[in-house]
Amino acid sequence: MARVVVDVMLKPEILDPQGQAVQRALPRLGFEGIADVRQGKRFELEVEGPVDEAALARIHEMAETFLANTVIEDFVVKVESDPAKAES
Amino acid sequence: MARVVVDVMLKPEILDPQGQAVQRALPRLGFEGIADVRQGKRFELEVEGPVDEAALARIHEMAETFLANTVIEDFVVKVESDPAKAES
Amino acid sequence: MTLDTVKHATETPDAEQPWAELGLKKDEYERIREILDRRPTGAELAMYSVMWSEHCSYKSSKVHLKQFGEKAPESDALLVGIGENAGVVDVGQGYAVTFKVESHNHPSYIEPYQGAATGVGGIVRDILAMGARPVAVVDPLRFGAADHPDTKRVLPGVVAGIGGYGNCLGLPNIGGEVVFDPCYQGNPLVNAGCIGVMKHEDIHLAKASGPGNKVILYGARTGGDGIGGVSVLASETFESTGPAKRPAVQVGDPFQEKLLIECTLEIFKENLVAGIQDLGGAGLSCATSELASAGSGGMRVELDTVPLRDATLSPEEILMSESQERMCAIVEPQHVDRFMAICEKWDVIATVIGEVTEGERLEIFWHGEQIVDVPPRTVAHEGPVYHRPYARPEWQDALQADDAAKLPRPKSADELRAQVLKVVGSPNQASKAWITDQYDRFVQGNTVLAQPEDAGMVRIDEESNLGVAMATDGNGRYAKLDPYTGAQLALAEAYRNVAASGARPLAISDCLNFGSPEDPGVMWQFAEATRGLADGCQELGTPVTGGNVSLYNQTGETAIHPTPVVAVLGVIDDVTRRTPIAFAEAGQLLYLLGDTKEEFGGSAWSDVVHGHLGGLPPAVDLDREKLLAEILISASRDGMIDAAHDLSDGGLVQAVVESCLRGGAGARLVVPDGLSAFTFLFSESAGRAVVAVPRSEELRFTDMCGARGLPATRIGVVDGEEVEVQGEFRIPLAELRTAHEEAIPGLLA
Amino acid sequence: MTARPSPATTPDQGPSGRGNIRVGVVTFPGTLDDRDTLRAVRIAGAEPVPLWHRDKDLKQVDAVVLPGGFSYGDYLRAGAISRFSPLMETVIDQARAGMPVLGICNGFQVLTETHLLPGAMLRNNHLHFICRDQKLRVETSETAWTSDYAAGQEISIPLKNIDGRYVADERTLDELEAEGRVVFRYLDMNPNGSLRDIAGITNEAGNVVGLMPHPEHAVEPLVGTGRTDGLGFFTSILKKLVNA
Ligand SMILES: Nc1ncnc2c1ncn2[C@@H]1O[C@H](COP(=O)(O)OP(=O)(O)O)[C@@H](O)[C@H]1O
Ligand SMILES: [Mg+2]
Repeated sequence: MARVVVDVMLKPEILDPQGQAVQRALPRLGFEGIADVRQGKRFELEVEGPVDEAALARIHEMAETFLANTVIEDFVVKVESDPAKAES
Repeated sequence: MARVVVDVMLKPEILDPQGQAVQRALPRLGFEGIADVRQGKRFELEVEGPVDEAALARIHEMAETFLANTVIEDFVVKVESDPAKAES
Repeated sequence: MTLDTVKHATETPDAEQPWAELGLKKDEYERIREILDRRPTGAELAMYSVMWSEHCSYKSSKVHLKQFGEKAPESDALLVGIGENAGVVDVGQGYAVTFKVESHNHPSYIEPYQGAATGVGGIVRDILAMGARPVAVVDPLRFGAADHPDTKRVLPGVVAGIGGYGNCLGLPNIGGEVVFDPCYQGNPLVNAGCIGVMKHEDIHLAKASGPGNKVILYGARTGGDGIGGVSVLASETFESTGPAKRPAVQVGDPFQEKLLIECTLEIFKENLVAGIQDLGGAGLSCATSELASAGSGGMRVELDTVPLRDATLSPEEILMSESQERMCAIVEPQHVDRFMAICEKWDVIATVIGEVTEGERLEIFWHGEQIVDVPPRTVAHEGPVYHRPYARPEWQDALQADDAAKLPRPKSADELRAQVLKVVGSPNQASKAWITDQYDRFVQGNTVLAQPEDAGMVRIDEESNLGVAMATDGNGRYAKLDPYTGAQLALAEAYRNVAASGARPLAISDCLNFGSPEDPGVMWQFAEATRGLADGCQELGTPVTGGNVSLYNQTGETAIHPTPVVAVLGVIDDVTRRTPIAFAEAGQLLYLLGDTKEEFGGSAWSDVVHGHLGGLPPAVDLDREKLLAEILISASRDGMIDAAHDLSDGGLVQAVVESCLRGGAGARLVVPDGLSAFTFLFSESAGRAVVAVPRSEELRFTDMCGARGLPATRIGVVDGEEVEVQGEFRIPLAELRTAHEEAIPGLLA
Repeated sequence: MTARPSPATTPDQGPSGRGNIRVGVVTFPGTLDDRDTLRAVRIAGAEPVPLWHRDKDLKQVDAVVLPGGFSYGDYLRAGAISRFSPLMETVIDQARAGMPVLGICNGFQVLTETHLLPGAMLRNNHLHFICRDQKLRVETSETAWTSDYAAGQEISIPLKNIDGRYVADERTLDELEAEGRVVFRYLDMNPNGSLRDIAGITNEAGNVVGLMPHPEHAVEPLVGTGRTDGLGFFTSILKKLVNA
């Protein structure tokens, strides 16, 4: 089964109170040098069948109409090449 | 400024009602063929200065102690090669 | 693009300006040129256009709203009347209460969660700006048909937004309404109200006086939120702009607002502000011009000192931005340091952005260059006034002639029983617990009554047990049949609800939700409703302390039902005397207070059973409402009743079922002489309540009613585990509970 | 139904040697129930002491309550940011040294984030905020905050949260059960999907207790749900400290 990831982030002009709260906390925790933090959502979809053009088009539509609220959010659809974790 | 992304997902054994709610809604919206959905968080950090080993180590520590609660969550730290959106 | 300074505007008198795109009419633009004796700069044009929008200037409604002042009843309680952020009433023991209801209808349709959330945020800041600690919120809501797919999008989002914001602020939600009707399909109504408490000496007003005093902007940074939102969202139907041009919606940060509340209250406590205003619609344009206009008139602002979230914003955009969670204070120079220290304590960003000046001009500068030079009164208080034509719609007669009395009534006891179950389980009459359980009603530890009681009630003094109560009501179906009477019925119902809880009604706020004022029929509805409300308030002795008008609630040519929502505030000297709705004690006697007539126009029964809307709404008798209220309040104070529930939509049977389910006890009812069982159960005659009287108090209670001339009919007794109408039917409580409580989750969960 | 004994009268000498028993209540930015908790402490007969998150000093209190609310807006994770406040450093040290600490709702979330209590709190399984009168069983009276209840006693107190689903791995759960550290369990219905119906737990020493429902909202018959089942938390600590 293939994994497709949809990343949903608030549009840059939209206030992100969560990201702000995280950023403001960092110096107190001793982490300097982070100029900005934005917090969004990550959806991992396990897709049955081949992840071809048609499937991606459907997922794109799903993201647009359902996973993201395009009034305030942008999204990106990515096919995860290697579902194994990159780090950690 | 370089962007580092931290993806935080619930550990596989932890129930993810948000992902489940999404998955259950999909067929009703006419989207078939998605076997599983997990919903997590994505943090985009704008890092001042070079993103070298040392910076990544610090961000890793930040993720481990703060951005993720490792009792319930796993995380992955990635340097975003091209901050331009891949699609959408 | 070069900066459009005042100098530049003077030198280029003929430059084209987008006044039409900003929603101004030709004559309005001409008037601005006249006032300034030159063309406005871009920044000035932005300010005038947004402040002269329907939403901010009340240009269509003003001539009618005037009556609230002109017909205002004598009231010792009124401390601050219409015109401030919210009205203030005296509730005794040195306490003052401020309250107001506002709409956030259009934003909530586009983005239900954020639209509703920021609606709560806005009204809370209004209350805070008066000097009060916010102590409770209410949320009168209206949605399209309960089974319409879009309602599944809008309602859960709105409810989550109201809860998400209000819960995070720590404000108990103590009341509101949820009404479904297809007329609200493309135009849900999201009204939000807030109550605040302070001591008399803490009342603050929105005015800037004292040259040399500093103008401090504090709270969130300014971003690109909702730029033009006020004029576009609230003044025009969004069809006309189309989804592509939807302006950015505002996103709320309740955490920031909570800090703003605590920080502001601490600032008040140390007496550090000379004037204060919240930032809501029209952002800085509104706050600076209103503060200056209400004060001595002069103010100078350095706009480039405003802390920004988005460095690319133009000065016009900064003036228009509706970024949430911001306040503007006028502070004497010697208090500035202390003011800043308190903001720092609460992690709130505060910046001196200007000062009060000698003159009578509002002057705004951008990097040293002047971009605004206006008389603030012309922006804030002397906007256009329209005398819009209005006319009774042609269809009104036919609608009123279509009498609900002609509808077929149940022919058997079985049919009557089935209709009772159908009505109490219909979306409008069903339990709203699925919704209200998403709101915190316990926080602050002072909630005496909350949903599903007749009125919400909070204690405001722990020693003396002084409390206040609030109920909000509005029945668009009644108002559609007759807007004058409909508005009075909304008032009467909220008034009755407050009295039923044991509190004495003091004053009201309102939120007037109507279609397009450019439609003479809608304008007639508006004129009739305001006239009805003003007359009603005069008779009941409850002044209008403030409110809000929301127009253009329509989809294409079709307007919503005229929907005046009325919030009545009451006071109770000792909250231990409050009257709940629950029938709990077997053996207590049930009395019906008031007269029951053949009144089914606009009723729940006509809607649920026949899908019918026609005829006349129930008649209003405000003297009777007053008498009923006096009896309910005396009975509560003197311990003569253990429960009371007002009768409104759904009639007696609805009230009895709710009281039985609340208390977990059944009732045995006897149809009084002269009434059919059907009329007894479903009539919606106004001026009525049902009460539970302990046997030991019966004589005292009926004597009191008799002496004061209020009809009181013994209709049964609290008993058993079913609702029985003798000679007609019985329905077990469990069956009623299922019908009543599972309807909404079944539709929405 | 109420806790067995009635509220204790104010003792004249507390262990701090300063007269009254002093119970501190912490305010973080976004804390909501601090004033209610101070009131509950007072009604129980102890001296309520407000504590501020930026201070390191506990003002010689004998016990600390971390009250409910949305500290830091519940951003990131409920309790995640508050945990790093200066005051919490002192609270963590003192808790390890045996000082009684009670975390209510958001306070419980802070306690799990600090790892003073095991497990974590997640979004309710139905994804909604829920506010209701919740029935609980007090599983043990062997903690600093439940000694005034009988083991097995059923109480009803308000519950109100959106991130109230308690989770921990199986081993931890088994351990909690085996050591009698599940202090409260939901009865009648599990309002949020908490594993094993757990509503509250304690640490090994029994001095640190966390729970999701709100005892401080159930201390007066007049307001809230009209019950006083929550008063026992505050009388428990008072007696424990008086007898200490
Ligand atoms: N329907 C109404 N009834 C009474 N007063 C109203 C009504 N609509 C608006 N007002 C009053 O007009 C003034 C301006 O209203 P509004 O613009 O909503 O205030 P704000 O600027 O605080 O949002 C307020 O004092 C408000 O109470
Ligand atoms: Mg205002």
